Amino acid sequence: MAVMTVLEAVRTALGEALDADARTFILGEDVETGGVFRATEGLKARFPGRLIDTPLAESSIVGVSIGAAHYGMRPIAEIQFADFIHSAFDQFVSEASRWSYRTRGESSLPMVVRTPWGGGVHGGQHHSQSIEAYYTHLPGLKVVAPSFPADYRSLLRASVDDPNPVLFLEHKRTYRLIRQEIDGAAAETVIGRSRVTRRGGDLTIYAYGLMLHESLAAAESLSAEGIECTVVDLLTLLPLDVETILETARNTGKVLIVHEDTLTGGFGGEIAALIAEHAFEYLDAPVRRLAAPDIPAMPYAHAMEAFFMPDRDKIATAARELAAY
Amino acid sequence: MAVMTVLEAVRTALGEALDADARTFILGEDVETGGVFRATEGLKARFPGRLIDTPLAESSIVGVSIGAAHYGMRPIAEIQFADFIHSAFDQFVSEASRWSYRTRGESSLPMVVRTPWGGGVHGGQHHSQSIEAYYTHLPGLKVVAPSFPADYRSLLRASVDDPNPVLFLEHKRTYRLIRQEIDGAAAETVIGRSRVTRRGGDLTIYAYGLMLHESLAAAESLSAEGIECTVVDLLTLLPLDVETILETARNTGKVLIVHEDTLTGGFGGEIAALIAEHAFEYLDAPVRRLAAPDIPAMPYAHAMEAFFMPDRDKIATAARELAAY
Amino acid sequence: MTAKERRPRSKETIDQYLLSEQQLEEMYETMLLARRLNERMLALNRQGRAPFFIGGTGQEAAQVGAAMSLKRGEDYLVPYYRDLAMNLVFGMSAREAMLNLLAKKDDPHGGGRQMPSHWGVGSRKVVTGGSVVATQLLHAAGIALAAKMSSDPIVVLTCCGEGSTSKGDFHEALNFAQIHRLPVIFYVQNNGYAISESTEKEMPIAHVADRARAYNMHSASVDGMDAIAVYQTVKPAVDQARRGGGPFLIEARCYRLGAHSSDDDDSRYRPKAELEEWTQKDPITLFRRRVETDKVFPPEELDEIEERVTAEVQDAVEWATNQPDPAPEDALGFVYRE
Amino acid sequence: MTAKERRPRSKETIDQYLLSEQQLEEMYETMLLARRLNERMLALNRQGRAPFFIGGTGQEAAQVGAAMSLKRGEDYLVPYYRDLAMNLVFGMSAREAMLNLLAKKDDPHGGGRQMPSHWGVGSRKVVTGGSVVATQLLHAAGIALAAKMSSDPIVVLTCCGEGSTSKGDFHEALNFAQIHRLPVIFYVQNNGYAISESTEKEMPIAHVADRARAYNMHSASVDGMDAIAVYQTVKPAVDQARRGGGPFLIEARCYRLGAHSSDDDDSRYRPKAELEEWTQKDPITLFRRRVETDKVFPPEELDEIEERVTAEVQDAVEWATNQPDPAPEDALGFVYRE
Ligand SMILES: Cc1ncc(C[n+]2csc(CCOP(=O)(O)OP(=O)(O)O)c2C)c(N)n1
Ligand SMILES: Cc1ncc(C[n+]2csc(CCOP(=O)(O)OP(=O)(O)O)c2C)c(N)n1
Ligand SMILES: [Mg+2]
Ligand SMILES: [Mg+2]
Repeated sequence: MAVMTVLEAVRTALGEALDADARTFILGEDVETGGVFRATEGLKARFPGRLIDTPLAESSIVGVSIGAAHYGMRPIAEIQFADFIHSAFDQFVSEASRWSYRTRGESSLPMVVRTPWGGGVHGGQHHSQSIEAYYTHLPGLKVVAPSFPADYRSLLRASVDDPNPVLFLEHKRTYRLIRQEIDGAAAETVIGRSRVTRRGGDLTIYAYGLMLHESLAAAESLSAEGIECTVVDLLTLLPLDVETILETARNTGKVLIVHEDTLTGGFGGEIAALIAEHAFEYLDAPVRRLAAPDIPAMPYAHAMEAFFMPDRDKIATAARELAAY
Repeated sequence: MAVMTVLEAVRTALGEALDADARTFILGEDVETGGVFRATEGLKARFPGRLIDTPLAESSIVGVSIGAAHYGMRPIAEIQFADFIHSAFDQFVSEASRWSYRTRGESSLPMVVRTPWGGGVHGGQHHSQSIEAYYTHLPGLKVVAPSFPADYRSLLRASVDDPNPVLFLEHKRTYRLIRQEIDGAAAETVIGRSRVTRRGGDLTIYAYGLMLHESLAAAESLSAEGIECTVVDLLTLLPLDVETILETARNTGKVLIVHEDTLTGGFGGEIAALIAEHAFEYLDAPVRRLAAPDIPAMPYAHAMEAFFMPDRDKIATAARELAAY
Repeated sequence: MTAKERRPRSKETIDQYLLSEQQLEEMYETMLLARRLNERMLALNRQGRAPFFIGGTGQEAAQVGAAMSLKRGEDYLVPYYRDLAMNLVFGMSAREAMLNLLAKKDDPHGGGRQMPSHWGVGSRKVVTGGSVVATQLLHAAGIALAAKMSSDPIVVLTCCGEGSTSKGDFHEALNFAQIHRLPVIFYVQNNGYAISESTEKEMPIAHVADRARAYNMHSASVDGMDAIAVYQTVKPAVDQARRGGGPFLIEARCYRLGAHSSDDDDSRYRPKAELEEWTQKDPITLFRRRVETDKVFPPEELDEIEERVTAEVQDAVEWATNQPDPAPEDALGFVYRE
Repeated sequence: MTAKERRPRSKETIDQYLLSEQQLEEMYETMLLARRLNERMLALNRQGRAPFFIGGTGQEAAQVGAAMSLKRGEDYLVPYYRDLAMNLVFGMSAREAMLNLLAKKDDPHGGGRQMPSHWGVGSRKVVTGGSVVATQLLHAAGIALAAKMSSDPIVVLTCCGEGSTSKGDFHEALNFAQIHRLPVIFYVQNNGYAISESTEKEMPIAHVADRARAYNMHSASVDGMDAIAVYQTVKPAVDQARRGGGPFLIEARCYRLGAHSSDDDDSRYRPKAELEEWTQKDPITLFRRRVETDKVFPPEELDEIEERVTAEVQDAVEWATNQPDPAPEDALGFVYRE
């Protein structure tokens, strides 16, 4: 048993993946010296020739990974910040996500693109973004967004082993903030399954990343007030675990969907829509979303950043209202 | 009074915009000879020097437009097919949509990016796409998607006059298919307002583009069966006309959201979520979405394309079920 | 009667070509087959039997000369939508070409999921691509990187048009490939137009090959109407890349003798005189004239090839027309690999 | 006592510089102010008073020499995050620089909405930018296009680092600008690193200026540690662009004397000896030595400047610290312009 941070879990999984399969390699900006968050630190010495510093050009990082995966390698690409992935969007939309479909499964792309996302780190407009809304609309791609170190480790391993392209989202605020005891063996977590992290009969909260931790903290304090929440850690955002989402919604009849991203067009709309269609008869209250306000990007100055980010207090307030409905 | 197709309405509005304001100009691939859909045909001769054929590079088309708009011009860019806009995504996300916000309104970008979207034209995977889901998640940008020629004309004029960046979506299947009598003066349509195109008490259908026409056709045939539909032409997708959406949902208690894009993560989720939260108490049935299946892109072969596309029959079937709920 | 007896003057000439007699025959036959297929495809489109056609008429020499420089079954081809002739070199039959045009269920390039001319067959090492130009240049670099890391002595050849060299992905691909000295040939078919835009609107340089100078990359510009010259230029570049000499940018100067696609009306922008001038340089006519002058083949043999090709195309159309279409529900499936 | 009387030997020398005495003084003072501000900003970061700092230490000569070539109030500057010194040339005060660092409500560059060093003030023609590298090169081309269409005789100067020249947007911007012969200077500050990556990982060429050859664009590579040489290179390019001579790619060879940013530990990847070598070429020391040798200013005058700058920085910190922070709800608003 060892206590690991999210960052250590990621680094551990990368080392394990490089160890387990000679076809794996890592590419990205500054990865040879460990990367700006030090997720790849120490790996170059252990795995000579299998870390590749790329030029500063994100479309090439993803495009080259596609080619290498088609050849039969298992590239693990790092995009330094999720905010810089947009110039590679075309390679995701037009190429990676369609590869298996258009070859009718003859070729698939066993590649992972890891990237740190999310705010609360004084990263301002271009180092704080949530990008899941764009990528969860790409059938053919998988999108994974864990919250706890053990899941980071096991889902990153599973992502590398997956024959399909996976976008692996690492919430940068949690890198050093969240710790957990981890078994020697990777926990059994499977891409495509969410987890009910806490059970309570009054309402269900759906979240991922930093917001999952904020939701758990809110649930804890609400429990002291007598409001019992179910909390679902979504873990995989595409393909979604619709079954768990609907089951918990039906059980509690009230739902609160939380994300750090802005509201309109955010990923929460999909969950709300699923519930409003398929759990409609069980609903006892409006389907509630809590998200950042509709402004173009997270501001840098502390007060504005805090205003932007949902947190345990805002979640508790929303949950309290919902419970009282 | 003149009968115009969608394409003629677009061409007319472009000519009017160039006429009305010397700061306007048109740039894009092949626009000097009229463009592949001939939307700019004849304009070069009328407005010498104000149409610019660009190199084949979409990020530059949008990025150059941003610079020109900042300077004080009013560029109208054409992206030849919506499917080719993705490499310019970064310029939308990181730059255009944030310009006013980050300068606190000191500078804004009066620019329009027009692009033909949608399927049903045997365009296959890369000439049929719906792209609204990505762009309706960009506060700071406006997204306009008309259905009728008169609205194309007036909303394109309004988009050019708008001080903010506007993505103007033209459904290519409707270019020559849909005709309408248009007054000499442009109709009074305002960015940010939807229109109730048809009123009926049994349910409300929300749609835009080609699907609006399919929805109207379905509503017509349902009426013969005694099912009366309200049909809302959304017209502007961002910012959304929440008021009209909620009012119609509350009136009919049953809603059907239709789009041509694939289901999961599609724009319909946002409308469903709004209704499930803010019209919850008025709902008499599950919030229903009808969309294309979750596959990476529209297939080319006729039978598969037809299978992919929602149409009047599929809409009528869904509406019938809903009415019977 | 041996070949030598039959054509006493041809042997030395053939040696100069660096191509065997058999290769020259293949070259001619493949160019001709591509041409006849393209002609027939356009006709099928005009008859309403194929909603879309895009072809490579005028670029046959550029394509066949280059593709024949590769090792089939080993080297990778990452083509673009005009490369029918390259695909023929890599093993595509006329029947298969027609399956693809007609988007039939058994089309091996995706079974009707993509527009025609979006080829890809794994077993042949022809790599699937979309319509968005220049994305494939990065895939080619990625394949070359993987091969280099695996000490696999293959070469990747990828194609695009000159207009596509304006895209960011072109730059990123060449930059990456040269930094890592990858075995990849960037093969640009400069046919003078990007739809309606002539080259001076697309690039501020006289030759696409000049773009290599930004990357310190080997480059060449070759007369793409001359299949033999193309082969003589591309083959050494491929050999050099295979030996670890790094990437190459090669421009084949050719001409788009047809419209951009079945949706395009090129009379709106193309000067008639220009088209006529280039028609004089038709690569197939040129090739035939040259091998006839050099007496490589007797005219009868060339005529035989012509007949064979005509029959093949006719058979292909008839056969493919009767193949099953995809079923509606075939649209589903293969979204993910299990 | 006139300047001539005071420094009899300097006049001819100054003429060689192509800069007036006043300009030379400005050059020195601005470089020094940028340096002292950057030093103080890093200190404030280390004291926990500013969450983030990114600076231009080592690039002051490259920046001041270039910015002084422009017409302030007329020409456009489209900077990148290291260009503090350029902004000072364009009218930014020390106080304003600190407002920006501390993300204060009245920071004119967005009032705390962006990270520090993301400048933009419309009235000064300094154009707002994000963190994503190279996007701004296209904005610069767009401004230049608009100016050319408006017959407005301005020049646009835009900056990035050498690492950023690998991005697709760099290529698309240069290609576009040269095709349309736009009045824009692409000014690349080659400081040897892109975070931890040294130049050979970023580009396969010795000089960024070589990239111009792909576009048939004018180019120059200048010693970016020498402010006077920079001015003498950039000024004629700006003049030529203003006269309609088209764009220019200029590389200033300099060095990042500090870490990438306050989040970076450059000891992990940078050889100590290399840093020491470049420290010898510190642009401010070099400048001072040169003007002293040439007796342009008496030493006392340089010392006076030093004192003035120190006081200015001290005042700026004290003043800015006491300015109001943005309110939480300031996060809303200005999403759209009405
Ligand atoms: C990114 C992108 N933008 C636009 C298009 C539409 N389009 C298809 S082919 C073409 C012209 C390509 O010209 P070139 O690269 O010279 O190739 P050619 O067709 O001449 O062989 C254009 C603009 C596209 N396919 N991809
Ligand atoms: C598109 C993009 N990718 C990654 C980053 C993260 N990043 C910030 S600065 C930088 C290095 C830039 O190097 P260079 O262009 O040489 O400029 P320098 O910082 O050396 O002045 C990187 C990788 C970014 N800002 N934008
Ligand atoms: Mg071409
Ligand atoms: Mg640098």
